[in-house]
Amino acid sequence: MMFMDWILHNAPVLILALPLLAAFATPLVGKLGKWPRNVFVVSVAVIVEALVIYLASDVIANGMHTYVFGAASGILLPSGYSVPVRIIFQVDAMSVFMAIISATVTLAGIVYSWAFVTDKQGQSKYYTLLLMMAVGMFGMEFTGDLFNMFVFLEILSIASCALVAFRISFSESSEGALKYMVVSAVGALFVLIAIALLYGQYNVLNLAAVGSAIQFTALDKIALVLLVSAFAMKCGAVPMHMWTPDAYSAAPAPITMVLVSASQASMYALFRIAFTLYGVSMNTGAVGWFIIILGVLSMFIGVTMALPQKDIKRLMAYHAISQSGYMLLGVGVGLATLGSSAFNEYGLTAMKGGIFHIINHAMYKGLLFLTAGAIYYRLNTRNLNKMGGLGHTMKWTAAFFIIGALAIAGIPPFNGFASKVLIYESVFRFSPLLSIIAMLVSVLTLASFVKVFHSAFMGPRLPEYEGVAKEVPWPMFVAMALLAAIVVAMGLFPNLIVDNLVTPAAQALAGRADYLNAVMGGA
Amino acid sequence: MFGPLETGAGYWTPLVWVGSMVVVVLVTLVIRGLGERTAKNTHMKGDPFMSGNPEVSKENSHVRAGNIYWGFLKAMEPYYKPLMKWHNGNVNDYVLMFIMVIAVLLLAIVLPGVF
Amino acid sequence: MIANIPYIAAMAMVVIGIYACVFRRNLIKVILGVALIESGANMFLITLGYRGLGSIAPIYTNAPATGNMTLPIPQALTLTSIVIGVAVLALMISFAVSYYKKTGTLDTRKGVLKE
Amino acid sequence: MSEMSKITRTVASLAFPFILIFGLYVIIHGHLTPGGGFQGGAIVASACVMLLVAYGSENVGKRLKEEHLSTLESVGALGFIGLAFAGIGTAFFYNLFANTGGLFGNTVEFGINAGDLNTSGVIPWMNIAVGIKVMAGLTAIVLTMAIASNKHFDKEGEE
Repeated sequence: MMFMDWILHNAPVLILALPLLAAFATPLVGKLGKWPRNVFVVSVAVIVEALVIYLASDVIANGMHTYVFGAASGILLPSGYSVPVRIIFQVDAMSVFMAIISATVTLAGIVYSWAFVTDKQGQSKYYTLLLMMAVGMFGMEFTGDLFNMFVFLEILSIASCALVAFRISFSESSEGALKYMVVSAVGALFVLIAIALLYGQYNVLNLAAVGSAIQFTALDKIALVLLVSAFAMKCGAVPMHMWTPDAYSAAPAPITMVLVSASQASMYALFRIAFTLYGVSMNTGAVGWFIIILGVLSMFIGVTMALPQKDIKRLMAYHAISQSGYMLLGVGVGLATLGSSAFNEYGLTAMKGGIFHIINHAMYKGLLFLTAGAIYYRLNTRNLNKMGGLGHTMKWTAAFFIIGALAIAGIPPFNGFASKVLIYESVFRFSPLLSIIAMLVSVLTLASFVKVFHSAFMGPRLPEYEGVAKEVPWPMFVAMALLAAIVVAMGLFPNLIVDNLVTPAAQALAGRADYLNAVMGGA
Repeated sequence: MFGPLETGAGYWTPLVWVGSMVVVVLVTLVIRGLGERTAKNTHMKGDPFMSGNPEVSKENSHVRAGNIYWGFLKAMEPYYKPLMKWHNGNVNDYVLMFIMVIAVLLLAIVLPGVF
Repeated sequence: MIANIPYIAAMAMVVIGIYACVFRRNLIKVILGVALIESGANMFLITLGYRGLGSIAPIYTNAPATGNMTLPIPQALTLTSIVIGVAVLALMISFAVSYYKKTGTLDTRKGVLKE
Repeated sequence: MSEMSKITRTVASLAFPFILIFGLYVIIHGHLTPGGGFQGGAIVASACVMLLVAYGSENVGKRLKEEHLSTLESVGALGFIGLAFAGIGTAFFYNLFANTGGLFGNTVEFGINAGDLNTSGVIPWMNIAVGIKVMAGLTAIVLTMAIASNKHFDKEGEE
């Protein structure tokens, strides 16, 4: 029992430190051979997943965890100085909710990569960078420190850019990675400037300490603008979305799946900044409407750009943009109504819908990208015009694709419908027009996935793929089956997820005072 | 665990939905079973009729992705033309859009406080 | 006023960097623009640490019993951000080298990933 | 990159050990003077880059292998994280060896003093780990880029 307590106490840091340690140990383990390395990496991912679930169960039952680095005496300095200068991790229900997504997606990605990555060179580096991506995501989700958020954001973008360019022998890989890197470096530097603006005024970097001191002066407003735009750019909101299809289509399929989760970590940072750092001290209506407008633009332009695409992964990338719009819309409505009576009437439900959509989207979009990767693995093309008749031989892949496509289009009883119905019905009370646009976007989503399904899986067997289009190897099958099972389970029992994970997360996001008091206490 | 999901305006229970779907499928099967057995074997059922032209081989008759929704895209051309021009794949424009969003938001957030 | 000059210089550097990112068509110049923004941000951070004229560098063994040190935290932050900047720059230049080797051009308008 | 003139090569060989020593000095004295693992590692890496420029990437690439440098880099990173892990009984990154009397374990003297190298607990150890990582990493980066831009390098970019 002592050991379990110790694990629980150190869980926030173990979740980061284990993959970090494993990331640098992977090249050394890789010298033993392919099997030991893959077993090592998969077991680390499984341990991290178990730790995350253990931590989540405790956080949701017993409240927030605060982990102080390098200190024997907690958050106070030995001299009794109470302004939090130490680096802390602050893990609340929203953080663990995001961490569950990241851990699951990383696990599925690593299992899938076992068979998918067959390149002669750089396999060990691939797993190193994949684990570093996990570290970046967990760090952004757990940190209670503004500068650490920037550091983990940069770790995440460096690792993901390097992985986008993993197949460096194709010119489009380096092109997509370069575009992604330039845009995300500029975005991250604006985040740094905004953090410097806040630090210059309040002399602390701790998120809770800045949040409790914030005055919403002119400089704070500039910092808010920089932070909100930079994180909205990193989560791929229209009109700053153009890097998304480039990077997503150039990356190997499992990386694309983790990139979706990475952009959701940026979305978490956006929500954390808006709700916890500024909260009711700012003009929530204006920022809320800004996020809503970004969300609606993302939904509509994303889906209409997806319709004419001919590259299967570019098409799915535009859908990723479109689906992020739902999350921004749901949580944006929550932010716009924050502090008013409307929040309890429908704002919280909208937030629940948006947050529930995050986990749903990570699972079904991950599944869809994996099926696209399975097609690429067998056919060596991403061009939809060259595909056809795969349903005859790749039956399981086709089944998984149907599950993912129905879920993303919001067809009951899959999980996409559960979160979308929460968004539709609560947003309708906020503004009926937005809700109608959201439904229209759902229709167009179904239309474009019908196109993909018809052109890839339906039709006669094509002579050029005779003998090539076989079922995928078992690790890829296991990864897809894992995600498909989660999608179906979450669709059949949505209230299980909503009651136990989503509602605490939404309340943690809206409950700013608890987050601030956990660090500032009586001070 | 199996209770309804409150949506603010109503509720959603997937299990009830699945159950009613099963009932619908059963009813459909029953109605289908009442039909004429010989109907399946009708001559030429399911063969395409190409205005009297000979039928193309199956490999060549697959509708490729580029042709799906051609009419929709043609009708929406005034909408798609500027949109495609905007997605020109130029990294300068990616940064420019980012800066423009920052500028718009600055005007929306900072200006109301100044005046 | 004289104390504000470093802030103005830092922001000027950021603006020049943004200009290079948005209006230069050569990828290497775009990357240099990012490097300029980064230098501006670092300069801004380090300037924040130096408040009040006459404070000394925060080296423990040189610290007098009385008198002001400059804030050490912004220097730690700047150092971290420089280290990150090195990684970002090295990565971007590697991509540019590889892109040039494959396509023979560094023009931002000639990319194949568009629409 | 091909070889440069004999003068350059000779001067580079002569200067190399001194730059190396200076870099190691900066790494070791990271907790006393400005500098530390990253800066010292960068100085050592710059010495290697100087050799690379003087002797050409082909000659240097025969002696310095990228995979060995990667291994060294992993070892440095593992050392850093391992030291952070060592304190996890109290807290992650806890300054474990401070004031214990062992190597780097002396107590810190207050006020203006010459500076005792043997203080600060775990911090110099972490500086050394970071120094190893940075010198291997930066050298590997420049070496790989130099080899990749060779004329003889395969156009396809594989192997």
